[in-house]
Amino acid sequence: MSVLEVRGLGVDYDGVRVLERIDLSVAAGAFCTVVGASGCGKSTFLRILLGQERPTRGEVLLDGVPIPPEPMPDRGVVFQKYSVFAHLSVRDNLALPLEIQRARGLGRLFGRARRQVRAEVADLLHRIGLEHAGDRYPGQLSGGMQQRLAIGQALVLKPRVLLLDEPFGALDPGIKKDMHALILNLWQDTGMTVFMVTHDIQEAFQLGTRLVVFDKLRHDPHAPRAFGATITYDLPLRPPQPPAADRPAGPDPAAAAASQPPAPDAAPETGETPDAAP
Amino acid sequence: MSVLEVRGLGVDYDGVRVLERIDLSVAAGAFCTVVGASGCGKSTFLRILLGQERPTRGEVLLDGVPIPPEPMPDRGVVFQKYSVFAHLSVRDNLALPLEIQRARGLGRLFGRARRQVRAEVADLLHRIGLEHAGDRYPGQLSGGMQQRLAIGQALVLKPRVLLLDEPFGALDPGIKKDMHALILNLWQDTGMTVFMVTHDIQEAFQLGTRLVVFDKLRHDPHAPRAFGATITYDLPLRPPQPPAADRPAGPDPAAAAASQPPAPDAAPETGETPDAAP
Amino acid sequence: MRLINQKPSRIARYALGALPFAAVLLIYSVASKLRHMENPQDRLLPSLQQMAAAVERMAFTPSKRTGEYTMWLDTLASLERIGIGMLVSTVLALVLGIAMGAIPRIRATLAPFVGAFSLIPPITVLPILFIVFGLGETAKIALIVVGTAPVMTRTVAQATADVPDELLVKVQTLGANSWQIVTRVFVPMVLPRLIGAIRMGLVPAWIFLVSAEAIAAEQGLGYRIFLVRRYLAMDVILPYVAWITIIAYVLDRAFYLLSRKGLRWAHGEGGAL
Amino acid sequence: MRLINQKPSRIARYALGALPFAAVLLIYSVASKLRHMENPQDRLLPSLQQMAAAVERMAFTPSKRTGEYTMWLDTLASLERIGIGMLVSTVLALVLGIAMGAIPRIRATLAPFVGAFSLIPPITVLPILFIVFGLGETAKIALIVVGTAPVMTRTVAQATADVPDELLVKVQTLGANSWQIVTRVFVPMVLPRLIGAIRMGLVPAWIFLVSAEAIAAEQGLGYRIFLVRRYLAMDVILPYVAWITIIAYVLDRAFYLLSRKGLRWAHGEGGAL
Amino acid sequence: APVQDARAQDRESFQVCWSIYAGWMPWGWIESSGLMDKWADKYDISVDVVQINDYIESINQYTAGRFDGCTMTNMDALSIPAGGGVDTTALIVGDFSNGNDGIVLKNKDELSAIEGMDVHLVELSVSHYLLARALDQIGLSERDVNVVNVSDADLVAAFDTEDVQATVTWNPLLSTILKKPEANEVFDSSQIPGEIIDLMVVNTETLRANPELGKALVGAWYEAMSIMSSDTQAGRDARTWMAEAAGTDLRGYESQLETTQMFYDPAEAVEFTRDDKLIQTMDFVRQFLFKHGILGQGAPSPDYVGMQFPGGETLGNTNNIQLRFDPSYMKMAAEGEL
Ligand SMILES: Nc1ncnc2c1ncn2[C@@H]1O[C@H](COP(=O)(O)OP(=O)(O)OP(=O)(O)O)[C@@H](O)[C@H]1O
Ligand SMILES: Nc1ncnc2c1ncn2[C@@H]1O[C@H](COP(=O)(O)OP(=O)(O)OP(=O)(O)O)[C@@H](O)[C@H]1O
Ligand SMILES: [Mg+2]
Ligand SMILES: [Mg+2]
Repeated sequence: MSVLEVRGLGVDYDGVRVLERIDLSVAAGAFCTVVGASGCGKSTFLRILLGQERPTRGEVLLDGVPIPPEPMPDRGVVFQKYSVFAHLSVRDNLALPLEIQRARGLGRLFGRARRQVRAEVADLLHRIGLEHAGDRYPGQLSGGMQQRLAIGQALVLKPRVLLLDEPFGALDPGIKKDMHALILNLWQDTGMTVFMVTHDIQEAFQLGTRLVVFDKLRHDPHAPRAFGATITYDLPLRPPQPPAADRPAGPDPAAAAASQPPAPDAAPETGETPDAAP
Repeated sequence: MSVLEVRGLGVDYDGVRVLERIDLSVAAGAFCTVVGASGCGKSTFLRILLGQERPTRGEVLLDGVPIPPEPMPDRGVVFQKYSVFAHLSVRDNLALPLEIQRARGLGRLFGRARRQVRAEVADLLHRIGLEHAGDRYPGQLSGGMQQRLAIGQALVLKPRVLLLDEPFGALDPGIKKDMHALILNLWQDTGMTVFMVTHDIQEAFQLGTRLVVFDKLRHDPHAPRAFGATITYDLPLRPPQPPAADRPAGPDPAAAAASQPPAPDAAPETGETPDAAP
Repeated sequence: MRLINQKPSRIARYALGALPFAAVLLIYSVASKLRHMENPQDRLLPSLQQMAAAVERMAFTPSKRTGEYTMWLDTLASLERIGIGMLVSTVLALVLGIAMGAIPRIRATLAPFVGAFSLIPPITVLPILFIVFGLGETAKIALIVVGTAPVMTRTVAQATADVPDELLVKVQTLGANSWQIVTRVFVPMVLPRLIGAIRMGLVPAWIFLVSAEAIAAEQGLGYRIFLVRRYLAMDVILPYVAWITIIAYVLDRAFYLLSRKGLRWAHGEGGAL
Repeated sequence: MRLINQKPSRIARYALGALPFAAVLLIYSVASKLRHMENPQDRLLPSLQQMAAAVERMAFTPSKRTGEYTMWLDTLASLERIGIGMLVSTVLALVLGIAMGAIPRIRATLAPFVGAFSLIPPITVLPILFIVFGLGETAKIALIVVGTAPVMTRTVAQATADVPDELLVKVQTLGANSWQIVTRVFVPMVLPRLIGAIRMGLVPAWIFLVSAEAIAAEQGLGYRIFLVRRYLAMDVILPYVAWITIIAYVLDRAFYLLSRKGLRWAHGEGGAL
Repeated sequence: APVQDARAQDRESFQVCWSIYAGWMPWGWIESSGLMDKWADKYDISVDVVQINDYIESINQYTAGRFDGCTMTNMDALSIPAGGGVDTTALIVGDFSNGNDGIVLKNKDELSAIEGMDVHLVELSVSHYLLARALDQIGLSERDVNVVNVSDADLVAAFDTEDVQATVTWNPLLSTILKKPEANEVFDSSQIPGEIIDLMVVNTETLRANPELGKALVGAWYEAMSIMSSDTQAGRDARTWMAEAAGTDLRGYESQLETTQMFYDPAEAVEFTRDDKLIQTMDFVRQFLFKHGILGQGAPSPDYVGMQFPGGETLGNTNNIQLRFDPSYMKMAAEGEL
């Protein structure tokens, strides 16, 4: 029933315990927000879910299967910084995932195939409100527009799970609000499972269907780094998947596969294009 | 009566009008918050108040005298980034202004004079909540601690006016709150005039005694850059100088000089040390 | 106003920039005149007229021996060598540098060796270079390559390693294999630094070109300089040196503009709109 | 797993790093053996034993003529030259670079000239260096300086210009005059890049040292290499080249560590706590 | 290594190299005028004549096996290829220096004034040898002066500095230096005639296996000699070509030739080679080289490297003959048999 399952996870860095005894099971279509003190290991936890790093102990299962030890297209990601490719225009950033899938050699399409891909991403470009900026480079976009693009790019391949590490931490409050609307819309339309680390408690409560708090349970004042953080609170906020219709009924992989969300370009337009450049 | 007076200010960049017809008169001890769309010229305005740039038209008076065309110690500043010196420890960052004042040659004191300066900044170090981090380099501080240091450093020489350009824009909401408390305390204790640009409307209302909004009054859809921004709203929020006692009664320079705020080290401790490192 | 805030106007900037050149010319003229008063046949500091005459002879009068224009032949020969040499260095730097920067195994294997190799002054191993590459064009080009490629490779490797981890994770979540990561992320992201490395590399490249041509060549700017040095023909040497400097300057500018025009994304102009 | 994700273990890293060195040694040994089978007196690729014997002779046997240890004398002489040369270059780079980076008028005056000057291959203008500096140690050091200082100056000037405007405004609001801005902001902030420039500059410095010692010398590593080249004594040349490489490597590491230890703030370790 | 293997075999194409020096300029002309091809065709081989600017590098390359032949002096032939175990035959004795090398003092006109001075020269070159011989003749030794190495490329410019008061060098550097008013030539190679000999040497094994190479080189050389020595337009053209290739003009080149005793006539060269004086010269040379430790690797005595002269006479170790003076090809030219 759960897309993501974490069992007895622990992480040490050079003998320092960062995370310990983390157990978590996330239902398909959940929007999990994660909060915790700075440096407590939230990003580390996300890196492990990505497969970028391996846990010292425990394991992570995706759809019941241990995740491979490297990032794969079933788990998309958006970081606070460096989430889009500075050398590609907005349009090319969105086309990149498809080009990678279809041109396994060079990773680059030409001629008709290239035009085809660009046509396929046109709708997504519109949905993230960047159609007027398709030919700009990321360096010419505001922070909010960049994060919008990063999210769009992460969604092109329709990942099972979307991981977000403080994606809006550097944005102005007004722009942040627009981004919240955008991410909620996309989440509802695609039905994917979202895992979002944030420092903004308000944001965490507002967006999540479930709030996870990381903290150290035990402190040794003489050896402050002897114990790692774990999950200290795990609050359900609202039912996981808003379009509840296609939620899988049981731990049936086939059913889980069927719950694959609809393509973004098949989804209705959000109709809003916030944060147009001044 | 007003510390700062701006008359008919206009700024063009390469023929593009950025600011136009700005008139403003700021009373001593005011806390002016400035908001406006991104790119409308708020930072430009601040650069002119600093003396870093010269206006194309109009003039700026400080205590009735045109400001010199370069930054001077009567106007302190805190930017969002690069506001402290990465090669100096926290303590040395605070000592720097005094060393510059006292060692006009090398800008560096030695031996007793150096220890004396360090003793003088000890109290300020405490007030900005960094006494436990005095020997760290800025690169080893969190963003909040860095901005705390930047404010402290700007206050060492007790400037008439403190200019802040989105000083807390990159901070987490929790830390931001602590910073608000800090800046308000320091403002009340020193009685200086504050000019703060922010993107956070809530912050602007909460802190300011007066809110200034920059916007374009006129738009030409065919030449969007033909007209510059000006002050579109100017709302008084609360009386300027809270410790109203020592406000000058008239445009008397001597009285204005007497209003020089008390030294930070003479002020009472705030008693709070937020954002200690984890 | 503080010195650091005093900005000269555009015209003043040009005038100031011309000053040191004018000063050098003046000092030279005076020194040359003085030496000629002492010894009318002095060759060390020829007068400007003498140099002009030499240029006329070398560049605009066909050689008696071959009927060709010596200076242009020399220029073409040298440009060809430096062009091929830098091309080889660039390809090596790109291939090895990206391999080293991207693939941990290759980095572990090559980084210490390339590091050590880049510290060998190539002119000390000239005999070996000439034995391995013969004395033809290959050896001259090889000297340029040996002198420039290791440092350029290190620059590219560093640039590759500097690509933020986040981007590598991101492209992997988009399903890229290692080769695709190379073609779609590393190569394009490293290009601006590669052009920078080429510009930096052109300085030693000229030095090695001149050294190589001094040893075995029958044409080339460096060859001519060394040939006429036996007679202390500074009237030829100085214009040749000036010419080399001009060519080097033009090449440097050309690469700079290439980077600005071709890789607009890397030159953050316009900023956030 | 993708190649870029496959990280060799620490031991594997050392083993891989040693590989190319071992390969070069092996190839050399085989080539040398082959040549010696052909001609037992071959000098081009001496065997390792022959080189060891040469080192024994040069470094550990007092010279018949002077009773001194040739290789150490050579090393000392060269180190002194390169030391003084780099010291002069460093001071020049710091003074000129900061002046150029900080003061717009000086930048306008010197930037074009230094830019053009850095492109002149110094060996082509040796005769002029001779009249200015004579033929003694000064000329050799001058060649090193002329070869390294312009590029180092440009690096420092760039580093100075890269100091964020915000910091300059800030320090002015703290009342600093231009000179104080230089001593308290520019100099310390530029130091890490200066050390980087020194490390980059050491590579050409060795090349110019070797060239300089060909001019007129009685001692020095480059002198010895050029001298024994006259009879193709590769058994001396190769160990000398290896020795130069080792010294260059040690110097490079030393400056790196100096920067890490002395300028901890610039090496962002620890990160935000 | 493959180059060496190829040496002894029957081959069709060969490479020889030369460097710029008055007595060797004909090689450049031989190549460019087509004389070389003409003579090579005659013997059904091909010969490439390659110019190398750096004299020492040309010898090194020959020694390393890159070239089948090379121009060099008798002294360098003994110290570098022969001392390095490359059996070498002096195929053509082109000329000897008859004033082409000289000792120059500033503002002094007595050789004896050199005592105690810094003498700037290319160490271990024929200049060094000339100095040793000159000092010998006035009862001094090398210990009485201080030798400072200067690269030949820098020598002329170096002479302009105060530091240089004494120098030893060769043409064209010598004549350039002598144009300075303060320069006095106090000794030159005409005072040790026939001791500094300019040769075209070839690898002995290659020559043995391919006598056509020797014939083609010698044939081309002496045809060039007869043209260049003639007072015809063709001769002047040839000399002009050589002058320009040497970086000077006809007058400058002819003045260099004046101090070069060219053997335009092969018979003279044969006679010179057969003279016992050559053996005495080579004995001087090997003693000089031995004293400076450059006669072969760890040579225990001057006898270490053997030399062979016409008529079967030898110097040094007969089991290690590495340098041979063989006039037989020049003799063929003299007798019109090529
Ligand atoms: N590669 C590493 N090697 C050693 N220690 C590391 C490494 N990466 C992270 N750490 C340490 O692990 C701890 C957790 O770091 P992490 O970045 O996961 O925290 P975080 O919760 O994301 O903090 P923040 O809210 O500031 O982003 C920190 O103490 C950090 O110093
Ligand atoms: N040096 C300059 N030369 C030319 N144009 C400039 C320069 N500095 C700023 N501008 C332009 O002036 C306008 C105002 O810029 P400014 O930085 O003052 O805006 P801002 O209100 O501070 O924006 P933000 O909220 O994004 O900080 C912008 O359109 C900008 O592109
Ligand atoms: Mg984190
Ligand atoms: Mg701004």
